[in-house]
Amino acid sequence: MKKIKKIIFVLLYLVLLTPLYSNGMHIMEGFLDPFWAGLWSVVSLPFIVIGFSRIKKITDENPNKKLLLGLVGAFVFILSALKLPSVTGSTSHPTGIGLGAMVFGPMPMAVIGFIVLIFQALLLTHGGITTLGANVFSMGIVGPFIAYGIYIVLKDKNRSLAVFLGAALANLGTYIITSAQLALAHPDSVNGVLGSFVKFVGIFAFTQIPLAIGEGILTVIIFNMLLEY
Amino acid sequence: MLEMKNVTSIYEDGTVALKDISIDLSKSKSIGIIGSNGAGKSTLFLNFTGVLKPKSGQILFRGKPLSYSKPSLREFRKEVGIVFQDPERQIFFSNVYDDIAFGLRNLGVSEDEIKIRVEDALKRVEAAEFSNKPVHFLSHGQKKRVAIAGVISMDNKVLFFDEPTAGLDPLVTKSVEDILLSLSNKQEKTVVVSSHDMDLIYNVCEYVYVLNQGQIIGEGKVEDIFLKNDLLKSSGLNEPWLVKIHKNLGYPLFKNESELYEYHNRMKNEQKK
Amino acid sequence: MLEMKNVTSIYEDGTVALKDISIDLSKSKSIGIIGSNGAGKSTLFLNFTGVLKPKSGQILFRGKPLSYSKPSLREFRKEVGIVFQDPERQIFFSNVYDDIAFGLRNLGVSEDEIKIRVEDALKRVEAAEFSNKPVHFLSHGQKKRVAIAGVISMDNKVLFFDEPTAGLDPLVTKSVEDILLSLSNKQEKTVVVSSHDMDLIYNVCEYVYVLNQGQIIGEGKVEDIFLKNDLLKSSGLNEPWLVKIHKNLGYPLFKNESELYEYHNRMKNEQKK
Amino acid sequence: MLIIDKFAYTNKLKSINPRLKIGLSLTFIALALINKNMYFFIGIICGGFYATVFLAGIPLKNYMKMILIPFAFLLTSMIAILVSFSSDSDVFLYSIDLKFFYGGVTLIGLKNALLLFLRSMSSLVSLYFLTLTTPMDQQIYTMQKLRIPSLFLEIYSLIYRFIFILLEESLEIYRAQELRFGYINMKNSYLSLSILIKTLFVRVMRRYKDMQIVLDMKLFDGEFHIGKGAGGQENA
Repeated sequence: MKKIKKIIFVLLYLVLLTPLYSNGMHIMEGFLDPFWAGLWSVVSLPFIVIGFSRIKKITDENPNKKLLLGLVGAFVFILSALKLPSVTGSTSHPTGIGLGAMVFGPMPMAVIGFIVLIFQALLLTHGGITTLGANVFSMGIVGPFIAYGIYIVLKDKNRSLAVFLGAALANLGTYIITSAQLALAHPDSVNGVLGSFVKFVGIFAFTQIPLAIGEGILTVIIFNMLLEY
Repeated sequence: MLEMKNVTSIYEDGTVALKDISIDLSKSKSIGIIGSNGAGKSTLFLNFTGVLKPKSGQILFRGKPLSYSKPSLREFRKEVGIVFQDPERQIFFSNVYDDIAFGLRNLGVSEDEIKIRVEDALKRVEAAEFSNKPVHFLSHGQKKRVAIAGVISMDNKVLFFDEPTAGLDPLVTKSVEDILLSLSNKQEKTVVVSSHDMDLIYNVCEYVYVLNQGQIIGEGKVEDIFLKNDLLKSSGLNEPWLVKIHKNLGYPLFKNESELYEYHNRMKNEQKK
Repeated sequence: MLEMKNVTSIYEDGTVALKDISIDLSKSKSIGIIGSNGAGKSTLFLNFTGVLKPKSGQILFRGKPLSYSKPSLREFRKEVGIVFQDPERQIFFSNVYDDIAFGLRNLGVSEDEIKIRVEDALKRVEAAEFSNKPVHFLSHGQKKRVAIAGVISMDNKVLFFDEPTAGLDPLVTKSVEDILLSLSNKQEKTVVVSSHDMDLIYNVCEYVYVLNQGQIIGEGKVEDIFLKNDLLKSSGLNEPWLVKIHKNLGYPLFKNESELYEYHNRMKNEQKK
Repeated sequence: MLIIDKFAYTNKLKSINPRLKIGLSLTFIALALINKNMYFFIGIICGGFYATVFLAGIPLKNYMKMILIPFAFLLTSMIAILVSFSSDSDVFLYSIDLKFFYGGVTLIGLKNALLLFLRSMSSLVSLYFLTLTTPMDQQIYTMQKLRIPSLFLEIYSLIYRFIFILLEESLEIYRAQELRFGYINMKNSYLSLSILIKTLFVRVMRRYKDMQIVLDMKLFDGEFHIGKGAGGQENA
């Protein structure tokens, strides 16, 4: 029982670290040309492959874990469909891809993130098939790693702050990576990639910064709630 | 007070969930909605509480069409509450008191007032003795009563109950029946119950609507409705046993079993004489 | 064939869930376990199916104590199946066919054989007409039938049903009743049912155990058990209506309503003569 | 609940060979990616629209609503691509003076934006044809034929199954909260949403525990066998 409680606690933990991304940050179908679509897929591929082999090891040891991965994946998908109350009135997307990284390791969660992003593309039209590689990189890999890293570094100093920063900065990190991906694919006609990057960062800042803060707050509340439980 | 007029409700994909439904909740203080799984009872409740907006037709509240703006829905829901089937999905706190107080706190009611109302609600559902146990230690029946308390603490005028006794044992079922009866008789609430348990409907409700495939195919006093064999058959329902013995054994129709037994004993004594 | 001897089961937190329970499933082909919410029915089933290991006492299968090693449990479960209350927790596939075939495929049965057995199971639960819809489009009653089909396709000797009719409408309840009756009468299975619906227990079971706070406080033929007022009262249960009219109106005790009506008509005709 | 999924199982092209539907859609998405000809884009958009609305019978109103889903992203990005800044107003077709520099639209920017818009719309329309006409079990079956590893497909199928269970649960919890005024202001919205996520999570863990018991009872041998034989796949 103690062990289960520990696992639950650890899982909860990650829900809290779960970055929330805005709906607006999924790069839509057809938005990247073949070169960039391919490049980001190649970049994400090793994470998926390594993650997949970790999952295989986990499920070979205990096949019931397939069930857990299925449940966690569905949970992450549901979080991504929930609307976050936001100051700007826009709705956001808690994509809990970081969830479970502690139980399964961050690598396997890239695979879960990958599957969830496929379902988002197919069932919700958030993102797309050709832009999957780019979206996996920003949301399934960079986001969770930032959240995980910040949390590990800061948790002993101030847990709430660690949770808040982990969630908020993961969100911001994802948004900056996505902006960079967009800028690289669509350089500004006058100022090139850098000019384009500044524009994307600027224009998405309107929704992303309040959302990042909102997500940080939400995550802290849930975190404390789960600690009580 | 609350009325549905020619309401048609359509799912997002175009399937018709409710078709031209008119229901007047002022017909009685205790109204039953019966129908098979998938007949549309839940959708009906969601339309009545303003959660879903009908495709056509109207919900009339105090004679005026319901407005779906946030502030008016908010006022509306101070008068109308709903208890869903699964208590696990409507209890949010591990502490019974906090859970019952949830709605009141959201409305900004003072803690003194909250205390009075929560304790009153606890008493009414007979939950006082387990009110300081953590929720996850409670049995299914106890959780159900907490969920009911959470809604009646709001002191709404109209209360909807979706399958209030599903999964409950006979004793708890009886206590839920008593709560429903006391709400409609003593507290002057309008109680609307949907259930598959025909005995419950018969014991608790005065007026009944029969829903079948999204349409009202019958309505009337509970004693009349359950006498209509064809109606029950076509909607996949059956009779309460008191109706069965009336129909098949020739007893008068009684509203509850003690009346039946009294009658039986009286007749026996008369025969002896 | 399957028997529980002096079983005591204890929760992780130390609470006694079952106390010195002995149940012999060879007493009848259809056995009912009744008791209020929290009486220990689910824990009893989990002990019977080898999911939980009793603290003391034994489960005897074909006269031998159950061994809890993985391979022997596997052999054991080829003979013993269970349908849990919530169908959503026992359906793993979106495709009805794949879900029903799941257990058989785990056993390595050939696809040809699987096809025959799945189609047979579909027919027996009357699910053929919705078997090519994805599970998430099915109603609660339909999902329930898929869950039942998944278990009966395994052709186990002993089948446990935990609250098989909870939340189902009268029509589907009737069809589940028919499935249970045909399993025990025609298929020669031992069917063990736990339920709060006393009418269901009365209609379907021959032999009944009464469970109260983890102990067996009564057992016997269904007609005898339901005549014991004190027993029912102390365990928070009530009588099936056929028993009620026997006790209170002086009718003979009938096993189902059509017998009662026949008797009534016969008596009426005789009086006329 | 998920409208795209619902239409996939009820549309008029449901029983067409999934390999054909998926092959066609993916081909057009690929063609849209490498194409630069405006008329070709317009052709794909019109063709995809016709096939989805008229052949598959997806209601126009629902279809248009779905097309609008990615527009928040599309429009924001279009503005970013369209508008440039420079100290020299000559590079622009049209510009306004922003005191320190000029902001405006260049010919290349305009052309790029227009092409990008058409390309995204073409790909979107093609993707919609796939998702709206091909039920998920057909998609999984096709992936199986393409030799996607079975472990991946097992987890994929389980996630798909559980999405609907959790979706219904979260919706019910949300409604119960909403009816008790859980979302009437920002502060309690955050609290209610946290409670919702917590409740859902706790229930997910309970479900995992319960379902493992069922797996044992069903003699789980370590593999979730998907789409092996008859049933559901006959028309695939």
